[in-house]
Amino acid sequence: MNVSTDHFEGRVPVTIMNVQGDVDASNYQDLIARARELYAGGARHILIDLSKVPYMGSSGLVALHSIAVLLRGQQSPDPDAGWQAYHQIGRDVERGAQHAVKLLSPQPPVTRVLQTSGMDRFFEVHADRSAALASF
Amino acid sequence: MNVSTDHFEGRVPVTIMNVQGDVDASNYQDLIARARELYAGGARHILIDLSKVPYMGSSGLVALHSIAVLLRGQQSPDPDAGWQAYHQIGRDVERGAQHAVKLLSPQPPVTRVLQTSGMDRFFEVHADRSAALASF
Amino acid sequence: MDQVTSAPGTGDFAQAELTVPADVRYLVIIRRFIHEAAQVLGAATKSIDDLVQAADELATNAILHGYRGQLGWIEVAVRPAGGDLLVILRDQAPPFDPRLVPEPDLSLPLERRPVGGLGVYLSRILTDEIRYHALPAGGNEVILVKRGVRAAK
Amino acid sequence: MDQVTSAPGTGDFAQAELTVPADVRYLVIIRRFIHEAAQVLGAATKSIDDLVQAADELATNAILHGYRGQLGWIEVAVRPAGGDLLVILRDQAPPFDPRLVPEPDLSLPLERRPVGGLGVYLSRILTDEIRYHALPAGGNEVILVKRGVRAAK
Ligand SMILES: Nc1ncnc2c1ncn2[C@@H]1O[C@H](COP(=O)(O)OP(=O)(O)O)[C@@H](O)[C@H]1O
Ligand SMILES: Nc1ncnc2c1ncn2[C@@H]1O[C@H](COP(=O)(O)OP(=O)(O)O)[C@@H](O)[C@H]1O
Repeated sequence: MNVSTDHFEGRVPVTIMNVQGDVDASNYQDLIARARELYAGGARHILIDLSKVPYMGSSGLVALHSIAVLLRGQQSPDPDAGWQAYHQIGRDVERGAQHAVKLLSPQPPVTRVLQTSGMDRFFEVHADRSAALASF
Repeated sequence: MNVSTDHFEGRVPVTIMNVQGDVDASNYQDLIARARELYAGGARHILIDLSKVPYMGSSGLVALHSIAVLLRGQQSPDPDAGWQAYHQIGRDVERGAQHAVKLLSPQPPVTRVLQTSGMDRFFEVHADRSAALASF
Repeated sequence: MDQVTSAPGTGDFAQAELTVPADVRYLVIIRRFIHEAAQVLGAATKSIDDLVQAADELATNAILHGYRGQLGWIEVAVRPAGGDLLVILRDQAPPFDPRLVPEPDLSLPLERRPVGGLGVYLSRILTDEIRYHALPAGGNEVILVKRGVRAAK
Repeated sequence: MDQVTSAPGTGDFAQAELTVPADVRYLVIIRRFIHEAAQVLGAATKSIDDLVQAADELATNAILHGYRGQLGWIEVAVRPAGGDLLVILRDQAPPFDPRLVPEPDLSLPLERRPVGGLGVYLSRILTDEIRYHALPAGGNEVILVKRGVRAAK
């Protein structure tokens, strides 16, 4: 998995994380670590481009959730506790979508795991990059 | 492996075979069969686009060679004898490049097997589609 | 008796088998293997994706919760059974039956449901059946079943 | 004694193993497996491509010239050995030592060279060493060696 970033100046500044490759238990913590760096650098709105992610395991869902928690300014989850982090997901999903972290263009298997897990109620999912950026 | 075809009317009509996927012992005969159909339909100049072929085994080289033999109007190799066909390759390579079948944009591992086998002396290899088409 | 023994002795010439170290870096190999083997066996794309995800979740659990950093192996087999497709996962970690992980009680409002992981839940949703055997010599065998996914051959 | 025995008994916890039916449709699985396993072991892309091609050529030969349509298995293992990477291929087809296939005599003009196949030739060019053992119980073991291909770990 590789992550590159872009920045977009709209109504608010948006950081785009372009993720490439499978997200699984071997690398989901790298994704969280990358977002933590961006948050430390001032990022407060993140669009995660999933168009080049063929596979996302439940560990990837943990990562997405952790990033949203981070951006809410809460204690960023300890990477070693990352695996426990999604025990919080159920409660968060129930609170409804947050708007600091949004997702762009997931491939069909990733859409399926987002839906099956209910994470599509916690993240806005966009199909169009410009529309996604304008929505922040 | 999938093959789609395009036609291009230049100085002479050129048929483009867009090959997608690995070419190996499980499917090289399908590639020959496709070219035989095209030849039966009148194709006399073929550009094989290899830009979407991540892997080509020596059976793929057999297929490329058989297609060139076919286009020379010689007895098209029996698909079941395909495996024996490249016992003729050494002699053909020595005669130098033929110009009825050309190759477009092989990826690095395919370039390597073309070079290692000497097949790059039997086929013109082009990096640019327009230039390749204009060369017929 | 649906316990599956190692392929090269059984005379079952349609089964493909993989053995990798119990290390999360090898999960990608497990996924690619199941994907390609299921494709050879004529399964449809969506069914393949589901089996790959279910197996990835349970193999991840075996590595992280089962072996917990101990050295060990994960074995994976893909085998056809009529129109069905089976993915068999074996490990030598302490016995753990994923069928005993409680189902989330969907009748409760979300905030009152017991909080649990997603891995086992996803693997159930994405397959038609999960079979489990504690292996006589120690370790676990989980069989993921997806029905009617193969084109008639 | 460099004959390699089956991984899950040996205590060699860095080796990955694959067993597939002796059918050309499974060659793609062999290639993907070697590719991913070599990547996990830190090999460079070009070396991985070479090992994948060499192994594909010899596995193809085992299926087409060795088993000749008989049912059977191909076993593949990828293992590190210091900075080197080994790919081990095993089959139960009649004994065949690829090292005995004559080298093309490059001093002869092309038209006077004995006409031979490309598979064994490519597998030699693309590896640093090919080892061979007739297995005691029947069948063949070929070990493809690529040297100095792994980043120090
Ligand atoms: N192979 C296993 N060995 C031991 N315990 C396991 C195993 N698989 C799952 N578990 C236990 O079941 C729980 C639920 O698993 P799962 O649904 O995958 O969620 P998670 O792994 O996120 O906790 C785990 O937290 C763990 O306690
Ligand atoms: N595993 C094998 N079993 C029996 N014969 C083999 C095997 N591998 C190769 N051969 C023989 O060696 C010859 C050379 O093999 P190769 O270089 O791969 O070329 P090709 O397969 O195109 O003939 C083959 O034609 C075949 O006669």
